[in-house]
Amino acid sequence: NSGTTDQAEAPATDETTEETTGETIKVGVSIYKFDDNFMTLYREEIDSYFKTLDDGNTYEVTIQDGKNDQAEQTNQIDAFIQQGYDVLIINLVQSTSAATVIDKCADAGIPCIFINREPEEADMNLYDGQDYEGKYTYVGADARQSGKFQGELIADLENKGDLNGDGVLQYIMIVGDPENVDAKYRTEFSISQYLEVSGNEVEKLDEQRGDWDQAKGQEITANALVKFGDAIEVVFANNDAMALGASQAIAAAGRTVGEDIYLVGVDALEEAKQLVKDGEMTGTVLNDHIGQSHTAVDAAVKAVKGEKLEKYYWVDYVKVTSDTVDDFLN
Amino acid sequence: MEEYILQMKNISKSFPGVKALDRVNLNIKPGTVHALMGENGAGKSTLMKCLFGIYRMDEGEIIFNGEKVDITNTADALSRGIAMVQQEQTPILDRSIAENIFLGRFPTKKYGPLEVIDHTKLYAETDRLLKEVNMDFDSRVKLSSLSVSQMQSVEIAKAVSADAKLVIMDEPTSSLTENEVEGLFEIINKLRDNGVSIIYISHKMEEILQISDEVSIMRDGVYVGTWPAKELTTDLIIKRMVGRELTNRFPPRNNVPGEVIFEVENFTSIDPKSFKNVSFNLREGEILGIGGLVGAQRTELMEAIFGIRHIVTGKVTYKGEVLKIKRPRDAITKGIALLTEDRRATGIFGVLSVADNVGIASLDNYLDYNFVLNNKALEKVVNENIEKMSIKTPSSKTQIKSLSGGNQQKVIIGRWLANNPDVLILDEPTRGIDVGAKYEIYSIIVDLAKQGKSIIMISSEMPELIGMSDRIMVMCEGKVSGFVEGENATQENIMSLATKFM
Amino acid sequence: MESNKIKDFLENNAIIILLFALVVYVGLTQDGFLTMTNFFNIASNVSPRFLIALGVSGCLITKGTDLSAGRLVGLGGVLSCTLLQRVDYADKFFPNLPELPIIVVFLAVILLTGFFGLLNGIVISYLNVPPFLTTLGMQTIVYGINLVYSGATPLGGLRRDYTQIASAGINIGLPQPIKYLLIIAVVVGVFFWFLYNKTRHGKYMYAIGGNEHAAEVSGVNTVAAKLRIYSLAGVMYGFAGFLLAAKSGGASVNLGLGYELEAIAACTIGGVSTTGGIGTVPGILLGVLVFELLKTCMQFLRIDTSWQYIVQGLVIIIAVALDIRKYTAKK
Amino acid sequence: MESNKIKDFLENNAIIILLFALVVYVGLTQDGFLTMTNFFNIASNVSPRFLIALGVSGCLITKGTDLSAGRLVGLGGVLSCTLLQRVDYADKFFPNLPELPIIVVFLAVILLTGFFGLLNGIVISYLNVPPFLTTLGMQTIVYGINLVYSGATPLGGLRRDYTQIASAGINIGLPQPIKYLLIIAVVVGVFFWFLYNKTRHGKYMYAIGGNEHAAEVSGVNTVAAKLRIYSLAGVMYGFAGFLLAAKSGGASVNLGLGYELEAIAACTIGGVSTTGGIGTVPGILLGVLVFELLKTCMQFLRIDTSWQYIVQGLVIIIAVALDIRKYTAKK
Ligand SMILES: Nc1ncnc2c1ncn2[C@@H]1O[C@H](COP(=O)(O)OP(=O)(O)OP(=O)(O)O)[C@@H](O)[C@H]1O
Ligand SMILES: Nc1ncnc2c1ncn2[C@@H]1O[C@H](COP(=O)(O)OP(=O)(O)OP(=O)(O)O)[C@@H](O)[C@H]1O
Ligand SMILES: [Mg+2]
Ligand SMILES: [Mg+2]
Repeated sequence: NSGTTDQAEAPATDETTEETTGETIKVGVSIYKFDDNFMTLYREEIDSYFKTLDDGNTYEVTIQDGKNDQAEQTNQIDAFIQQGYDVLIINLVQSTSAATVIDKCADAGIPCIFINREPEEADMNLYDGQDYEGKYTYVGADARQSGKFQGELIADLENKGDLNGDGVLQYIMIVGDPENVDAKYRTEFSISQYLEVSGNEVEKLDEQRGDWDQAKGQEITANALVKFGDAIEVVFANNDAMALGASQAIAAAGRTVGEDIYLVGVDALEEAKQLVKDGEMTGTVLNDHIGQSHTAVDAAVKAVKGEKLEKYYWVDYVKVTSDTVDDFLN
Repeated sequence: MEEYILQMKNISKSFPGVKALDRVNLNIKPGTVHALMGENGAGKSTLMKCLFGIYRMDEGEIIFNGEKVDITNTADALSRGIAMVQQEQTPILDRSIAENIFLGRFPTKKYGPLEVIDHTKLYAETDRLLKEVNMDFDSRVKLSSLSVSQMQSVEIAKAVSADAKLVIMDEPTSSLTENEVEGLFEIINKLRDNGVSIIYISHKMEEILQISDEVSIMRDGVYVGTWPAKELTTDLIIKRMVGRELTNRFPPRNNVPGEVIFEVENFTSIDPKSFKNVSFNLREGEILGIGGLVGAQRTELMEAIFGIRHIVTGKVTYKGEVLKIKRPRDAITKGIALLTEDRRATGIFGVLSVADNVGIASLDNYLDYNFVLNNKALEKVVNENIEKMSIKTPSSKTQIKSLSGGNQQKVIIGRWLANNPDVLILDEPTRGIDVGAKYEIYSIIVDLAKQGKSIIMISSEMPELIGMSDRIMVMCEGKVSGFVEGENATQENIMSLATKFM
Repeated sequence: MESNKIKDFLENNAIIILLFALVVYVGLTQDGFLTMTNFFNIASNVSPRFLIALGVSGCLITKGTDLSAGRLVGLGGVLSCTLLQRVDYADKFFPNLPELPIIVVFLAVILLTGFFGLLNGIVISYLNVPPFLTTLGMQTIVYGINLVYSGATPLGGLRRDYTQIASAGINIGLPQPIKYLLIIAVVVGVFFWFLYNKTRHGKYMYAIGGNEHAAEVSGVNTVAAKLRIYSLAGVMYGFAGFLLAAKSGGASVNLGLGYELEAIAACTIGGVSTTGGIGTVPGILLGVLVFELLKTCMQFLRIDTSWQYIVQGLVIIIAVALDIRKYTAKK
Repeated sequence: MESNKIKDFLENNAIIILLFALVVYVGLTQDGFLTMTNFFNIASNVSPRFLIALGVSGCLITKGTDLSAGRLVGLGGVLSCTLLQRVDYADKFFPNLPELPIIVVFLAVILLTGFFGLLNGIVISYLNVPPFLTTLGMQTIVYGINLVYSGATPLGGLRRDYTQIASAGINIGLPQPIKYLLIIAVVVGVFFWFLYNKTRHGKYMYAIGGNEHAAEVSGVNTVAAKLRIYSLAGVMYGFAGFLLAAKSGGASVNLGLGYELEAIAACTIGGVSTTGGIGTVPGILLGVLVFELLKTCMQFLRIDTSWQYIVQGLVIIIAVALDIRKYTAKK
């Protein structure tokens, strides 16, 4: 149903290679935070994709909520290991804690698939040349790419987003949560890419943190629209929830996306796609949870079967514009 | 008409560790004032609380107005026509007098389906009531701006205005001064004339004999008997209460005042309505009584000396040293102690044990290495004082809030005895304490004086002031109106000084 | 004497003066601040928070608290969204749900959150569990229920007639229509003022906060009063959630996170005593205004977000420290 | 009589019994639960939370509260991490920082958080700002400071000798070494027990909670006592942050978020009275255990996460409702 093709080199699960009929495989998943919109789609897809696997094994999937607290998540991982789980899929709360988790898993000999939040490179190389090499991997999308795509969405417009034609893009940025890498990269690369592609100058009118929250997105945008009025040409939001809030504020201020303002987000939430289709949002970037979750699950299965994993599996983001949005709509 | 408005039969009530009431009987005739007497902890308040629906009795039967009743809560009691003035005041400090009095039965007016409080009526009614109890206060004034005794008057006004058939008064006069007591008696007489019955609890013998028609006596949770007041004398009551004779009300005062050791000069409060230019001194081993009417600012003066209140001028000299007292701790470390007037507000630590309540002011004296508490030594002193004060408590670990009012007072006196100060200031020390125990406390005070400790005692009970003091300082409207030597002291000369500037 | 009066005035109105100074400063230095649009904008932000603060104020005045506020706002918002999506919206939560009358949904929402409030009240007054724990437990439970109900999916595609409640208003000839949100805030505020000052319930509430035992022995049914207070609080949270979702055009389980602390803080800034028995509706409004105006002003002044936290914390403490002087009696 | 005694016993130990039943049930039905590894796992989880709860307990016992706890834990953790990264770590926060002695860093951390605690105490006792607001303001300020300081970058690459504090232990001949974290918890617990029961400070603390006016009049320097209490609390938060960062191998500004509510809840479950004056160290431990054991048990029982919230909320309320019966005076 999703219009994307799996561009990742997903490790295909080859059912003929192993005769593991009837085994019960315990899969432990820890998500950094349950009420994150994107990770909700992601984890649901993990769960349902495991159910569709029919390689004779039964997969018992337990998904835990890291509650956005690394200490809590570490406890959960300890408990998983203690309970003898066969493979872990971990969406770290704090990407810098990867080393600790890898050590724990290596000690227990349990394969570990990191998703969504990328560990430091050094940590990914921790077990090079040792037994545990190839038993842990990172499956994810390159957060820089999502930022770059946002920048391109604007730069690719006919007027390059520069509504007043002064050669400078006046914008406001709604940041997710500064501690999150995605937020950081999207904030940074959306602009750097825009500069690069468009050749225009930029002027940041305002940058506020919206904590990924729709209500905050609305309030920040509403305030900014009062203060800067027509000066604002583009609203960059680190995610769609905040962009949706922004779109409320834009509509309420009597502005029209596409005519006197532009608005981009990331995630391609259903409603965001609708808005893109109706022209109320300039574009969004699909964070391909289907591709990513399937890749992660496939990697997990592969690891359980004793196959060696690559260090990274990359899944691409996809730009969604009014031209392409129909491919993505349900 | 029934013979009794109220019959309580075989009432029993236990608390963990105490049997507070053991098959108690009480019969009250309509239109009479019935005094209920007994030592501290005898169970008077508990019995009344069972009647008023604050406690559930374990067994027994209550017949009120000819009908067997089961009173489960105070709303129930009130609706049946029983009102009560509690021993422990329960004011709502941040609300007006009017709201305090009419809480639970506000006058309302209706606008269709809307029922709105009728403020005009509320304030008018309250003003009328206040006049009845001789208080010239605006009914909108917050309770927190009243003194303890004024709050007590409000409580009384509240109970009286409830249109009850039976009004219970649990030590209503313990924080009233003579004038106010007279006012109260007028009210009681009016009520009695209207056929209302009153159960009156007090430790003040004179009052009992003056106001009551019948007297019931309790001892240790057991009902002793009921007698017409006419047939009783103070000595008889005491005998039946305590179980033995008590010949003297005051112990012989054989302390000998020595040199002046403590001097207060020119104390003036920052509050212009409070004390002004007060100077006095105190000798070693002397008991200095302080007399005056309510509002004479005796309490404020003592609290200021103790560092609780602020002054604009004033100097305290103790043993030749000028003291800088910024907070009570400064005074205490110099050997000065103050038993405060308002037990609930500044006395007891409700949830803490009796032992902790006694020990709290003496911790400095029981430190090993200046740091670790010597709990053993502390415990010993605490237990000594619990015994000395004959505090009636299941154990020293019991929370103080579950003790009877008089016993709480004894605990706090015990606290300052344990602290062993050189100058002990007592503000109404025997409030709520029974006659027997009073004598013991007086003996302790005299003993302390004999050991060379100096005592300042504020008291609104004239006989106590006269019976105990070596010297009496009388205050009026914040100023010292004169001193009376102990042997010359009479009610008359104290009164005339107390009203000197009025 | 004169200088004393001025000092008294400053002391008694510290917060108002502070707020006023802030508004004047920002108004003079920043364009667009002293405009009607901004006024309505701020009013719309204040409105739902004012409702929440009013809801929680009853709990605070009776010496309780309500930590479940934020999560109940979230539940209210999510429930509203699931029931008020466009019929043609692709990702509809209940695909076959017909178009429901808004008022029905509104009632359902406030009934549900009111019910949870009632549960709080029951646990507090019948089981004697301290309000802090009761409502903290309820916070967790409500969040769990919301997760189970919504599956944590973000909800959008709201009907226009629903979102209009938050964005539109009544035209009375002014350059701009008066926002419904503002009208709602005023109406609810007046209702609460009336409730707190003119009804028995209000007096009982203050009495319970002042001295629960005294209220009890004066024949006040404290249990019933608390049940009413917590239920009403629940209703207000649902109401606020309903408005907030309309305002931001969607909701997810995260909606309302942390609003309880903000609301309690706003109440306290506005003079609601943490030790019970004290608090007025105008005070609460003032407290909410402090929070919201400060946020807006900082955004206008383009203060770095990280620094905004520091400033906000400092202002809260300083404002209250100045304000509290009028209560701390000089002895 | 006999049945009465049993009832009394059940009433007085409701929480312990509940906890015991839970452990036995999970132990019998789930593999790996009743093992030494799991014991140490749980002990390591409990340890930092116990420190935080002990810290906040003093504030609660004196009728205060401390909402800045969680953020101070975060600040402590972040500061520790910035100062204890591997010298060769590529993404080092202070690229030129030499290898510092751990003890120096530890002291710096607890001094800093202790200082913020002291500030809380000063504002509360000198400026008379209610503890709730003071510490809420401080929460925001500390978070802002942490954001400014760390630039919100997640910190990793910790030195092994630092992380070992959380993972290693002392070998005393048992199949597994006794974790340092466990030892720390025991030592700190004993220290607090001593402080609360055997020192003047402890008695003063209870007295202030019981009746602050009376305490002052009885010669307690309430200001000094509160300063000590809030400073010590700050120290404990820093300590816990230091350990937590070591335990999770890194930290970010989010560390400790919401820990204050959990700690306060744990204290209250363990019998610390929200109205002051009551609370014991064993009780606090019990309260923390309830929280942590419950979480672990639910994970072992594979309860769906959304439902875990519901169960946790219910258990808190029920446990306290049962437990509170021993305190509520029978009429
Ligand atoms: N709530 C309670 N919990 C436990 N024990 C109580 C409680 N209330 C009263 N008691 C005990 O019951 C006994 C009777 O107390 P009560 O207050 O009735 O005495 P009283 O006669 O009113 O004394 P006083 O003259 O001092 O007021 C005392 O031993 C007291 O300790
Ligand atoms: N002239 C007055 N009229 C009415 N009330 C007054 C007046 N002066 C003082 N008061 C109030 O009466 C209170 C009682 O004063 P204060 O406590 O000093 O009297 P006191 O002589 O110590 O009485 P007690 O012996 O009962 O303690 C004061 O706190 C004040 O609020
Ligand atoms: Mg009594
Ligand atoms: Mg007085």
